[in-house]
Amino acid sequence: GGAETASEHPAKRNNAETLVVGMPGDPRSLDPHRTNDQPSSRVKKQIYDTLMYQTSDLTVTGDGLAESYEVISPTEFAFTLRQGVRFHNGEELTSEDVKFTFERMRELNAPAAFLVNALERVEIIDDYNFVMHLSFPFGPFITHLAHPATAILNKTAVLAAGENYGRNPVGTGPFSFVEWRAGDSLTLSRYDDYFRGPAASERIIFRIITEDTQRAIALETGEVDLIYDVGPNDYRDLAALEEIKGFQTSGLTTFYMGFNAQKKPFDDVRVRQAINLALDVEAATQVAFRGYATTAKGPLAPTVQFANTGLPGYGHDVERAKALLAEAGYPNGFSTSIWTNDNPVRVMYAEIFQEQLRAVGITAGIEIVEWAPYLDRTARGEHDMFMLGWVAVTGDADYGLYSLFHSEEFGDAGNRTFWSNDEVDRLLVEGKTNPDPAAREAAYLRAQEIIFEEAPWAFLAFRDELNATRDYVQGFEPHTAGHHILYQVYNN
Amino acid sequence: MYKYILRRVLLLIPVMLGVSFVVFTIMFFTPGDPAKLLLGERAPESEVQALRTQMGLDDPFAIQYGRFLFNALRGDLGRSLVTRQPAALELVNRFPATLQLAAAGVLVAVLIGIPIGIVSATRQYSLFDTFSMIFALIGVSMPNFWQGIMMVLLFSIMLRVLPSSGYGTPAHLVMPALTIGTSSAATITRMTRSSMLEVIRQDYIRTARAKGLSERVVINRHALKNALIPIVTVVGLQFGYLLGGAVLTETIFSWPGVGRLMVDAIRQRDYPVVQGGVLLLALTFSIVNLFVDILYAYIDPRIKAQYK
Amino acid sequence: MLPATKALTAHRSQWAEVWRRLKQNRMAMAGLAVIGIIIFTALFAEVIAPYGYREQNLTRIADPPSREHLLGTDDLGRDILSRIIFGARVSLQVGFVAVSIALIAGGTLGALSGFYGGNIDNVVMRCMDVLLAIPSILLAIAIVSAFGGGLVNVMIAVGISNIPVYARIVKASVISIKEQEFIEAARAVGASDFRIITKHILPNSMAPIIVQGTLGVAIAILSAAGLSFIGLGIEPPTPEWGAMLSSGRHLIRRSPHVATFPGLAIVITIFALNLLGDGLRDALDPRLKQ
Amino acid sequence: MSDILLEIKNLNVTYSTQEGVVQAVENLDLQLKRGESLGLVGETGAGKTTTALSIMQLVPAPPGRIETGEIWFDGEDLLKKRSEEMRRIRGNRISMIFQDPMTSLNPVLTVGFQITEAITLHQNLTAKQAEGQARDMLKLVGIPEGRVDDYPHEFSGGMRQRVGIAMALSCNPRLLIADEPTTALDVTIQAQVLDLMKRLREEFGTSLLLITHDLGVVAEVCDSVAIMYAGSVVEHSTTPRLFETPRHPYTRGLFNSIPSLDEEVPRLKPIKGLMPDPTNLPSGCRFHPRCPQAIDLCSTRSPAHTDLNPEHHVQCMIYEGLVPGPDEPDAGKAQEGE
Amino acid sequence: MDRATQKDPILSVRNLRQFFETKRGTLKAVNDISFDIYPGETLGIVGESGCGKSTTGRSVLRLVEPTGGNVVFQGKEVTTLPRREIRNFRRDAQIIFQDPFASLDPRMSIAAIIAEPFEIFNLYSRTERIERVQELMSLVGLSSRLANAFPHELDGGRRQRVGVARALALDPKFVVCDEPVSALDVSIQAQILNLIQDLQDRLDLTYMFISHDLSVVRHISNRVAVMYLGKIVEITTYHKIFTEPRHPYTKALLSAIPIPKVGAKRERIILEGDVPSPINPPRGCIFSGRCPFVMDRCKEAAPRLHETEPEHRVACFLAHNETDQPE
Ligand SMILES: Nc1ncnc2c1ncn2[C@@H]1O[C@H](COP(=O)(O)OP(=O)(O)OP(=O)(O)O)[C@@H](O)[C@H]1O
Ligand SMILES: Nc1ncnc2c1ncn2[C@@H]1O[C@H](COP(=O)(O)OP(=O)(O)OP(=O)(O)O)[C@@H](O)[C@H]1O
Ligand SMILES: [Mg+2]
Ligand SMILES: [Mg+2]
Repeated sequence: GGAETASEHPAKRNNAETLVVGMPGDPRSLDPHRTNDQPSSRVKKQIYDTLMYQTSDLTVTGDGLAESYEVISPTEFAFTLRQGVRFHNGEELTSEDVKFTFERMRELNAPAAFLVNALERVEIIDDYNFVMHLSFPFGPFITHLAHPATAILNKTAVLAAGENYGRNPVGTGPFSFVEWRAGDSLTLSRYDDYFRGPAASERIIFRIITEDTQRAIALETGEVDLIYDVGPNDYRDLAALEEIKGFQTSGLTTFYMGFNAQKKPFDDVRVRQAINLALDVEAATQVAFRGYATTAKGPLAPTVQFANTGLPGYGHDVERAKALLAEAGYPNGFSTSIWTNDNPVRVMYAEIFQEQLRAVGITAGIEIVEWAPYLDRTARGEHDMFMLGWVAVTGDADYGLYSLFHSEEFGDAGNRTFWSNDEVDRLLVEGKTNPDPAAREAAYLRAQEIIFEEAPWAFLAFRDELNATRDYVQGFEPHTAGHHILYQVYNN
Repeated sequence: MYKYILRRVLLLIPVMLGVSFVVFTIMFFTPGDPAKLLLGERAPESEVQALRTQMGLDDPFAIQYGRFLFNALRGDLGRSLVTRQPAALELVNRFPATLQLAAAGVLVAVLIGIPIGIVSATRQYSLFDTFSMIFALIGVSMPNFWQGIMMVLLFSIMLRVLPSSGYGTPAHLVMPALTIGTSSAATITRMTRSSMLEVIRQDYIRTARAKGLSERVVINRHALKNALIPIVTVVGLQFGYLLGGAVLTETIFSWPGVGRLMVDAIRQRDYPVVQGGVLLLALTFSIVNLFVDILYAYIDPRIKAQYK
Repeated sequence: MLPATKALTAHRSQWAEVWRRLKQNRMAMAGLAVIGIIIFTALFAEVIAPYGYREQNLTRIADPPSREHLLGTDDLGRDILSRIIFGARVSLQVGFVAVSIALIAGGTLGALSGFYGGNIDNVVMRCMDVLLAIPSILLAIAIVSAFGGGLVNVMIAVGISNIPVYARIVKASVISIKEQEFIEAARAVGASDFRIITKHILPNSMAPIIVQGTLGVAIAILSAAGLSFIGLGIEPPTPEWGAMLSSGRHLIRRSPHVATFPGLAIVITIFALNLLGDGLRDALDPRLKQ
Repeated sequence: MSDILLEIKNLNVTYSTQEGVVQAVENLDLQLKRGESLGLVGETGAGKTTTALSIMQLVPAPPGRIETGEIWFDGEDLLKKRSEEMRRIRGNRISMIFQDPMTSLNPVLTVGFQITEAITLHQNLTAKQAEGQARDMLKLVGIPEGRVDDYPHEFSGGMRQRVGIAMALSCNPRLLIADEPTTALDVTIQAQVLDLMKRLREEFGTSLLLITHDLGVVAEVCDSVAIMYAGSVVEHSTTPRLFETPRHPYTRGLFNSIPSLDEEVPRLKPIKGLMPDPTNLPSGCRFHPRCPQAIDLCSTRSPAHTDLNPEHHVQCMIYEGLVPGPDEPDAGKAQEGE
Repeated sequence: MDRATQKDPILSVRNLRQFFETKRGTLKAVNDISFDIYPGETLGIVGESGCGKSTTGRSVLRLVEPTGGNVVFQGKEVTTLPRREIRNFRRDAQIIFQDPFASLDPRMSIAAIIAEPFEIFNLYSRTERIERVQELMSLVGLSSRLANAFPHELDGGRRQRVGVARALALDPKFVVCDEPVSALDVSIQAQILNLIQDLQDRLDLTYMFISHDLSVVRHISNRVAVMYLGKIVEITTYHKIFTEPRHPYTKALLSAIPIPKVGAKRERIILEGDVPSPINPPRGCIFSGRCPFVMDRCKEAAPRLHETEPEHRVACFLAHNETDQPE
């Protein structure tokens, strides 16, 4: 039934049937081919299923819509669909839907299409069997099929809704879409014919509460049962409360300060290393994240597959930094600027670094640029140093390295440092295309060593994911990439 | 009178054209490429370019503006670049919340402002006058977002009587309405007070007293109605201001209003929503003011005579 | 020296009278005193502030008020008192410059349209209607988005969005003054339009302008703070009160002082400006004279 | 029942302003007989309006304050009345018409309502009856009764003043105070209104206190005249007597200041100087700085009341025999310096 | 009073019209009036409020642009003067305003107000200006210590003296006095009237003296024009207007004035109704709606301003000869 809606929930609640989730951002669209933003993904995760299933700790299992798959060749995968899976509109899932989904994804130029751009075509064998043909061998292909952006859509429903599909999603997931009040809340209700069995809660209401503090307060007062992305300051306060359960987990996000490696003086590796040494990243991270982060020693968070955890890190050494600068010809430092968008954490880092760089004679102005022009202008290389983060959403090193460091990916594609290294280029391609995990690992470890040495970035931090629930909430297990699975979650 | 209303309604057309032009111009010069935002950071340049061409973003200003106007006149504001929904629908979804908040805010402001204004005018320089002005001024002096946070601390956390954020029930409306209402209250108090002081000095008030009317009747029947014109004006202006100016309050309380949508749209370069939204707010503002002008005529027969 | 000498040139006016009346308004004088103190601290911030506004101490984040840090420290371990003192400079500057921009542009437009009426008036006022119909905070946000943040742009944005207010006020007062006999008297002795506007009309329309200006400074400070809240404000580490408040809002539960003191600084300043503005309104308006 | 309707004794009214305390009315004595019309004449700031407002007890307070005095009306001291009692007298037994017809009617209420309001307040009439009476009153002052539902702005100045008269007379008051009722009107309209007032007064038997600065109006309308200067009545007599034999130097000066319609005077002989500063009145006789007969004594001693005869009172030391009188009736230098 | 009729007029007004466009239609404030003023004389203009007296004065001085007609001042056409020459015209023709409170800029000191014309015309050196201001102030009877005072510190009589001094600063030959005493009390009014008269004798001025008060006009004028609803209805010498008024309106006006004499019994003519609106003036004779002697023809045609005898012109059929043709 859909009579009860978001607006009717009382201020204080412990409603066993309805799980209320506080979320910082408004989803943009529930059409996976239209957007690939985190808030949307978090909802889509409950409505749709993917061919492959990824557990909360990013292990990819064969537990998805595909019952099994078989590697025919590095570029050919044969899949068998689970039988009897029904979409929320009652239709049964068939190969046709799969084919339709991936074709539409390409056609619409979906923001996440790059995930499967190796896919050339889907060949239907019968209703439950199809073969995926790749145009080149692509290591993380199977992993990518677990990403919510590659969820399988229902052809009929999509064609029927047309442009408005984003507000009328139909999936095979544990919850079906009920209502969306833009800017306020989004309601899902349990899909009783879910192929894994009905979900634990009858209803989920996502409430959009943009302010961190307000979200925390809503949890504290019991207006919501579960909140995502708790602010570090609030987390400390909440964790102290008895009726709140906090979840602090390692995430996939890397924070870094990039250098424009083609611009003086950052074209000199000594300058880049000197800055890495001049910064007290440890202290800054402690302040910026209130301790809810790990100081980065390399480009990949330890949770990412093939992360090189053996890198030594630069440490804080002002004297060496000065020496290096002198060696590079800047004994008295120089003037430069740090760009950032208005993300408070990045601004904080920038402010701290501004002070720390002063100690080695570098005068850095801070320039805050709005997000859209920030991306544009850093892509054009107008900057000196810039603050940015990267989420290796798939949990795979390819995602976490290729577009950031490969020389083909200059500018918009992701490499805003314009740093290039032939060997790294080669290693990244190797890692991307070699289906052999061991070979991939070797390539990525080496690549990370070089990146560390060459320092196109100042490596800053890997942010912890902070989530919290009321104590009566059962079954919540944070997903490393943030697409928390609510199938098993319920109010006790 | 009807002719006057008609003329005023027709006058809205150039104003709306002007509004669309201003907004279009500002957005035109705003850096940030919607095509790129749409396709995501990773889209190849060629695709971005193709989309730009398809969206007509490379056309000269005049052509783009002309196209926008042409479509807008047919009631088509385009689709949101972010959500792919028709921009008009996005706005219509958010509009009730905005209206609700603005109306409640104005109500709060009026309920606080007018009585205080009247009493402090009739007791000019009394202790009550002083204190109520201080009270009203504190309301206007507090930055909305700060006041909002403080109220949440008080009402949601300490007293636990009101929901801290959200939209839907009357209880949800209380704090946002108080937050914006108190900042408008001072303006209304001020206007009521000075308008009443002005009216109380008038000869006809002396005439009313000379008839032997009680002070209450003199104030309520004779003074207030005359003082109402400038008050109604500021109330109208405040309402207009609250329509789009409640951005910060909406943010604090996660209020799903147009203001917040607009800020997001501006920042995401969601041109259709920005243009449509500003047009909607401007139109509402103008209509409210038109309404105020018509109200004048009902309050003041002299003005009605002018419209004839 | 003949007594007329001074008077011939010095257009001293009834400001003395206004000042006398203002002096009797205790609330307004309190407001003026507070503004005076704030301006003073802003001017001599380097001398008065106990610390530099950018001096960080990463080991003392969000410390509560103590003897070393009278108002505590902020999220980067900077002395809040010092930042408030330096911030007065920024906030007042934003307020006054934004109002000046609005006043000069709006005032000129209002004066022209009030004085000449007719088509000039029509065109100017329709343009003002347009600007007025666009919610000013959104206009400011859009302008800052288009031209970037930073002190100068914020001031311009807040200024532009307030132009119609001043245009209307100046127009209204120009119209009422234009009708007065002394304008005709000036014309009768051969004064040019320019002389009439600059020597007679503008000086006489100062009263409502000054009042609105005073209140406008308050509004501009709040607007700039609002922009900071949205993240479109002035670059760090420049201590702008709104930005300080907004960055402290995450600490409101455990370290409320970080947001509270800058908030109080705004409240006190706006309050004082309002008191002064109200007082000026009373002092300048002879009809309100008791 | 005495034939004196209104008697003001030793009235003192002050306003405290930022410039200082204004002695608006000072030791004022005044009598008005039943059925009589008394003209109160004086220049701007003499205190005429204040006197009238004191009778009505509508002196704006603050800043105004009735310091001392008695105002006897129909055997009762009005100054001893509670405000509620006074309200019942206002608009009922005493009513008032104000100077400016353009501003003394409420612009947002119909004239009918404004008249009816006073009637229903003071008389036990149903709304219907009251409205009927309002229509009658309008007819009486020469306004078509069909215009009861019109608003003041739809009337001309003269008509508005008639509405004011209708309103004032609607409860058949004992005393009508008219504060410069025709000053704002054109002469031809003034003639109409004065004519109407005279007629109605006779019809209703109302006593009239007519405040004016126009001696011509007084001559036409009033039975007796009181001349006010700087807050006090300096001369009071029947109209014919005062016009024929003005005694106080100020009264004489007034007559000399007026250009005449039927006599040719090449030059006027104005009173020298200006009205005194009300916050800083001259000592002794308030008029002495402008008085052609003044001697040193005038600046030190205040003149007392002198009854020249039962109907003619004057406050001047000439008539106390302390100061030599004028050889020629008029003296006064023309062009005033400074 | 011995006006030299043989002299050429200093100011000659012909068919002057001044219309204003208002929301309700064209307001004919001054509708086709003609008159002459001769050097050294005072022409009084009387009429009720709104009849166009001030407008006449203002359009004669081109403070408003006349809608039609001619104004010739000292042989020069004023209505077509180019902008620059208007300034020179202003040196010869000045105005004193009715309201001494509104006609002085409240933000200027007395000396600055009086010296403003010098500043505009760039006359005199600094010291000369100061001297000249002192001179003017003593001329109008203002103590020199008031030079630094501001208008609000002065009473009405003194303010009006400042207005007079300003008008005289440029040594004009012709001054329009627009109700210069109507805002003043009688005793002050008499002082100012005397001043205005004395100045005329000393400086050889010509006045156009506007007032609604017939006794004032009579006192000060050589000739008097009576206006009604934008037209002159009667114009003659001061003597005749009181002894033998010919126009019914003039008669009514005279009879309406209360005379400060007890028992001054006159035959009173009380006019009915109000002055009609100058937007919709009555057809025919403008006075026909209120005229006690109205005839049928008055409602059809408007009588011309016709010379009934030397120095006396009247716009009324009753005063005209039978042969007179309506215009
Ligand atoms: N509300 C007030 N506050 C202060 N002073 C006042 C007030 N009302 C009157 N006065 C002063 O009291 C004195 C007498 O004023 P009042 O109005 O009684 O004079 P008036 O004879 O009626 O003059 P007018 O002819 O101008 O009406 C004046 O000096 C005036 O300035
Ligand atoms: N600038 C103007 N615009 C429109 N109408 C005007 C203007 N100036 C004067 N009038 C109108 O012209 C008519 C004549 O006005 P004018 O001021 O000349 O009259 P007046 O005889 O001087 O009256 P008063 O005695 O009141 O000064 C009036 O109806 C007035 O309303
Ligand atoms: Mg009075
Ligand atoms: Mg006039």
